[in-house]
Amino acid sequence: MTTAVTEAPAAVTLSGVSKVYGRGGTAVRALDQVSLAAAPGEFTCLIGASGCGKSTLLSLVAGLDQPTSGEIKVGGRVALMFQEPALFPWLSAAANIELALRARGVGRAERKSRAAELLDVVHLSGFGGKRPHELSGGMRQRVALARALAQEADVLLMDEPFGALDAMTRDLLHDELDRVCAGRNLTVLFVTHNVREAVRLGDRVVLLSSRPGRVIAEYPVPIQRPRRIDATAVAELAGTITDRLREEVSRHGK
Amino acid sequence: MTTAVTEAPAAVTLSGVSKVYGRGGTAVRALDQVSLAAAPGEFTCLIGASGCGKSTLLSLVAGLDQPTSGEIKVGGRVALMFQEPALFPWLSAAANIELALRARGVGRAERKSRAAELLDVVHLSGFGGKRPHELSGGMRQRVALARALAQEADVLLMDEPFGALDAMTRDLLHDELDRVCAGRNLTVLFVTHNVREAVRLGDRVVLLSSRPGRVIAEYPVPIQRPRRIDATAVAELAGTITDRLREEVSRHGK
Amino acid sequence: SSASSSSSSGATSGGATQAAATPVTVRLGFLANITHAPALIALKNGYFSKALGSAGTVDPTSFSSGTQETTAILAGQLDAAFVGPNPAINAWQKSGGTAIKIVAGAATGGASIVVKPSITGASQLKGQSLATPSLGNTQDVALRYWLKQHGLTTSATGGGDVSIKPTTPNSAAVLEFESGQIAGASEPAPYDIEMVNDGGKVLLSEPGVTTVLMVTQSFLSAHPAVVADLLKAEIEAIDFIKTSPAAAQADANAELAAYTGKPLKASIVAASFKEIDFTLDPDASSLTADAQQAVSLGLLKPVNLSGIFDLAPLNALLSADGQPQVNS
Amino acid sequence: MASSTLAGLDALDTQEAAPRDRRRLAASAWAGLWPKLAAVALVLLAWELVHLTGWKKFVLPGPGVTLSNLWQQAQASLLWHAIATTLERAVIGFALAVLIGALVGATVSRIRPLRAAVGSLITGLQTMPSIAWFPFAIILFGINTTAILFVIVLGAAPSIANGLITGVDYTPPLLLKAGTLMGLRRLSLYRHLIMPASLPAFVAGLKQGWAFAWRSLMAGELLVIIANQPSLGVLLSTDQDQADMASVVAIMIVILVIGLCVDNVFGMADRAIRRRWGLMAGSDAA
Amino acid sequence: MASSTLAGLDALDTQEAAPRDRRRLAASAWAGLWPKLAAVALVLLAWELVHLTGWKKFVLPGPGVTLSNLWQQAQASLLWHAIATTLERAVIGFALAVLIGALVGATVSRIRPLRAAVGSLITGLQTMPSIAWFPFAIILFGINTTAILFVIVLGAAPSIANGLITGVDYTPPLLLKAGTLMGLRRLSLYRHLIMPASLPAFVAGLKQGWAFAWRSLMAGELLVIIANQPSLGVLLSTDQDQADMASVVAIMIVILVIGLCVDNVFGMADRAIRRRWGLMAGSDAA
Ligand SMILES: Nc1ncnc2c1ncn2[C@@H]1O[C@H](COP(=O)(O)OP(=O)(O)OP(=O)(O)O)[C@@H](O)[C@H]1O
Ligand SMILES: Nc1ncnc2c1ncn2[C@@H]1O[C@H](COP(=O)(O)OP(=O)(O)OP(=O)(O)O)[C@@H](O)[C@H]1O
Ligand SMILES: [Mg+2]
Ligand SMILES: [Mg+2]
Repeated sequence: MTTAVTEAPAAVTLSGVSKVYGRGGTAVRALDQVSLAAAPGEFTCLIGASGCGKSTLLSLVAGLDQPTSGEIKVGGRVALMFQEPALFPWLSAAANIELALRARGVGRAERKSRAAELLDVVHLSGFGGKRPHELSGGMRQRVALARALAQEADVLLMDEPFGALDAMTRDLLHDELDRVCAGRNLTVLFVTHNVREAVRLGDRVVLLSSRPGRVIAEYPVPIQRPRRIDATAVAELAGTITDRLREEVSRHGK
Repeated sequence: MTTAVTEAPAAVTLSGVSKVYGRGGTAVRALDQVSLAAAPGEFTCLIGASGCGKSTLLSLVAGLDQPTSGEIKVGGRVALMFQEPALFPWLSAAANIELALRARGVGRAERKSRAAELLDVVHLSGFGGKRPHELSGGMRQRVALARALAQEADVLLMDEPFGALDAMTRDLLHDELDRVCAGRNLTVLFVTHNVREAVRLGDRVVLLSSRPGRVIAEYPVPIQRPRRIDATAVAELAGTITDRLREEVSRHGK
Repeated sequence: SSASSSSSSGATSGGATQAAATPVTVRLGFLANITHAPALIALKNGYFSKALGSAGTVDPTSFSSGTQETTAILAGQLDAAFVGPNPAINAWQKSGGTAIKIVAGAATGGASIVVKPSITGASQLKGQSLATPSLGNTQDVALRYWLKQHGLTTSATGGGDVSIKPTTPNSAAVLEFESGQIAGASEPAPYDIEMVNDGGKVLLSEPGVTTVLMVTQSFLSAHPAVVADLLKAEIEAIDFIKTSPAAAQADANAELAAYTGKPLKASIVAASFKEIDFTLDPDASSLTADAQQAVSLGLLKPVNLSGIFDLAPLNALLSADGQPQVNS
Repeated sequence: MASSTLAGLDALDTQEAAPRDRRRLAASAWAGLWPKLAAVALVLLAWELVHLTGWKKFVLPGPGVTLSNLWQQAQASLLWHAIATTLERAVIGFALAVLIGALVGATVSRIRPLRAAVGSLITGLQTMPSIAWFPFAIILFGINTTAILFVIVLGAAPSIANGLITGVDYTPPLLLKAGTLMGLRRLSLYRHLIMPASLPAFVAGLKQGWAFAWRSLMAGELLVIIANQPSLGVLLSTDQDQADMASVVAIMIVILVIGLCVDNVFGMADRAIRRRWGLMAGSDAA
Repeated sequence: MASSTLAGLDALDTQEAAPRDRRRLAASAWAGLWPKLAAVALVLLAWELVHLTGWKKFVLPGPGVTLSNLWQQAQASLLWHAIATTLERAVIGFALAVLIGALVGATVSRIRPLRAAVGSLITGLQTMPSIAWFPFAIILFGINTTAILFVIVLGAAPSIANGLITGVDYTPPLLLKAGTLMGLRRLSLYRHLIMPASLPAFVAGLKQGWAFAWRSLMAGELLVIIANQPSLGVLLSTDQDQADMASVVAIMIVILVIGLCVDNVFGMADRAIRRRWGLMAGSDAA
């Protein structure tokens, strides 16, 4: 796992990573020879069709599963925001966040105030006392985001973090995320279905092909920050990427 | 619950419906005096900020919960596609769909073929044998859609059904949904965060205010079908609605 | 089905002739226990079937406690049973004297108080703990009464001068004695023998009846001839014990093994047979004495035992055989 | 339409939508009470009817005799003393069993070779009848309360350990992954994630463990009889020995009532968990 | 980095990533076996050591004597006969208990007044020692195998019912809602939704039920002693009666081994469920 020697001190390196689930006739090849490197502090967005292996890729990077072949190197601590909220149902929203702080060794008093701060970041102040089942879908997702931020990892993996949010809330959180990334040298792998969102946030957009996932194109995003999602430059690049994606889909069949 | 006499034979009628969760100091007013009627065969899209009570509204209409005050009338059988996939983990994708058919009394042989057909509709043929945990997030959502369609209800309630799907797959499913609705006199209540999607699909778009949810505006969609999500007319109306939404959010706080 | 056959024929108080017409199944209870040797030997050697002939068959059931036999006989699940005197008294008392009759004895003696060798008299038992099989059973009453006679008090809850611990199963008492946790115990054979083998000393060989044969009154009145046949078989078994003790011991042990899986050590059986007097005499006086002792110790509600014995059938057989009569 | 859809769910709820006022509260208390009272009345009626037919009348006492027997016993101190002794032993033994069972369960579920080695042994031990342990109890501890506690612990600890192991096994892998990635390790992973996640199964295990503890205790009490310290196990067996069925049934009623009370405690814990987790439909209604 | 993150999870998995070839398969079988062998060896060693010190040597047999005793018993037919008798009773009794327990559990968990009325009673019954039922078994069934089965059912059915009720209580409300809206009603709701959803808790209940059944059986076998039909319960008590501690321990080993085998059956069922539900990490690896 750690034998590969890469020239650049990339925060995340995947070299020829494949992942096959199951075996025999029903085996599913989720990833096929994916090579990808993210420099420290880089914000990489991953885009691909449903079921192309994006979540699989993140879980491999997080070390939750082993690749069938290929190598993965990760420099630093990893936090993963799952596609589902994955909150602990027996803890309130605030306690969920506090637990992440506690695991990092943050003291009791500071935990309280940090959790309140983070709830504020995701626009949920006042909901700290609610349990996950008392929150709406989008609220749960935001608590999960706050929890992921609380881990203050070096590498942040995010799996469709804003999928269940309305456009306004999402825009606000885009700004917050920008702020967090600028403050620390955070490496982000960000999965989304929203091409504009990818362009709005990313330093680079990586396109994955449909099953099995393979890197088919990479687009650096040269647009100056701060960006707005409805900016023309964003729309233009998003259009280019969408066209490429559409082409890929039509080639690969539905 | 069934005392209200409405003049038009609406498929779904809500009159002055409020819903309060919990009580005392921590009570949350999720819906406030919502009145809404959907004619048989009408496709109504609901749009609102995260946590404004959309899911609550659907679960009240489905009869899964009782309103704190107000009345709800529903004509016909109801199917609800939850915000989470809510698939049965012990059944394969196909078996999940077949169970819905079975509950309707469809015979064994027909169940098999209908399930295969529905899997095809959601572009998942070949995945019928997989269990939910072997599917990606977007795939699960599509199986849930197939299962909801299998119920052949008179009123179909859908809670962000396409939130976890990439643009291409979503477009394909929009077309499928159009086809299904045209074929039967299906009344649909459709929750989404994507204003364009709402305009693409709906006969009418209803805007809900932030907590507590209240109807603040209704937009009929006069655009000729078949529609395309990137058509100018769709983009225009979506722009209008988004502006109104933005205004609402900015008035209601951060 | 056997229940109905016996009780329905009980309505017509017929004699041996009628019983011969419809074969009767005698549901017979006993304990898989050395003190029930006459039953074991009669079963092993087919004495019951021989005596009954075409009149019927015996359906034997082995129990692990006399209380269960009492329950079964009162519930109409048994017609006859070899039991200890206490369960018999219980069956009599619970039914207000309507359910059973004792028709014969089977064994007397065969229980003793065994203590540590250092103890030589009752006075040394003060402050010690002794085990018994269960509160109010024959050995329990005997021990308490003996202590009382020697001026030592006991109580049902284990208090008093000497602490009495009813201990189930009996083997636990043996183990407790062996590991030095009690000073002794009042136990029936073969447990008292085992304690002696473990270095204990017999302080008192308890006299008195140990096993009797009781039958239900309805069965007795319906099938007197069949009851006589049961008695014949028992007489034959006891004769066999008297005439060829070694063979009788082997037979009893073999039958015991059929129920418990494993035979006892031959030496233990021999020692037990030596200690027990197998006799048809139910020792009526000891039974009433036993009951009176229990009453005086507060372990039994006062009970009128007159009429509990019906020894006429036995005496008829004995006199026909030219043997001395037993009295109640 | 909508309300008919609810009928099925309704029957599954354990709690009605929370009442809005006092009258509703009383109504809900009554809703919990009347079925119990009805059940007791029904049982008594059936019992009395059977008794009136005279069926097995020598061995089956009627409800009248039994209840007056129970009443008399309740007047005297013996029964209360016995209940106190037995309950004290049960509580101490159960507490020990919980401690040991939880420790063993946590250790075994966590360390793979240990689980392979002794995992199955836990159920094996559970199937060992209490009576088999008597010789060891006597040899190791002598005739004192410790011997009883030994029998209780051997009876109850396995279920408690098994409950915990089941809970650990059924901890959702997603939460486990989330916890590990958060940096929860070893003890803190246990304390903050696995323990709470397995709480429902653990409580179920505790409930079963209590039953095992109690039954082992009933058997074990026959082993250790302490002067002037009556216990329910001894009372039950003495009454049986003396064929005093009215007293036997009276003691059984006492045991049943204690069992009911304990079940209610576990039931409360269970409902608290379910409410907390949002597993109880209707609990969120205004 | 990443691999260290896994260490915690790894220890929790019950199954390694599926081996890719024969050698790996053998290795995984070995991984399951060696801890068991090591545990047995360790116990024997400790036992022998205790024995060598001569501690309580009159009552505690050494492993040598015990194992040779077991070996001798295994040569004769008695032990096998006893095992066969006892196992047959256990299986029949358990099957009956499962039937009755599942029926009662399904009914009680579904009908609210019934649950309020008799829900707690189930645990109450569970705490009733087997010995208390003996008189009733005799009164109702006489002295035959039915009486034993009665005792087994009363011992085991409550846990099975309780397991099912727990399972029903912990059925995720979301799935319940989905099922009801689909139109699943009454029986079909049970069959297609609640039963499968409560399967894990039900299996846990079955496991506990087996332990209760077995222990009740061990006690109940003393109730009905049939000529030339030895049973483990009777053998155990006979050996105790005869103070034959080597045989006692030998029979205990037999009981333990049967318990282990049964646990393995339940373990397999449990793993099958968890694999099916995707609750077993590592099960999806290639
Ligand atoms: N545990 C598993 N067992 C078997 N197959 C799996 C498993 N997890 C994922 N897969 C398969 O791997 C493929 C990729 O899944 P993955 O979840 O990575 O997709 P994704 O790109 O995240 O899709 P989505 O956008 O829908 O979330 C899918 O075909 C899925 O069926
Ligand atoms: N079971 C519950 N108990 C308490 N409060 C609840 C419960 N369910 C929802 N709420 C509250 O009701 C409000 C509306 O929730 P709802 O799920 O209807 O929102 P939503 O519009 O669907 O949001 P989203 O777009 O994020 O899914 C939220 O403030 C939420 O906290
Ligand atoms: Mg995914
Ligand atoms: Mg929602």
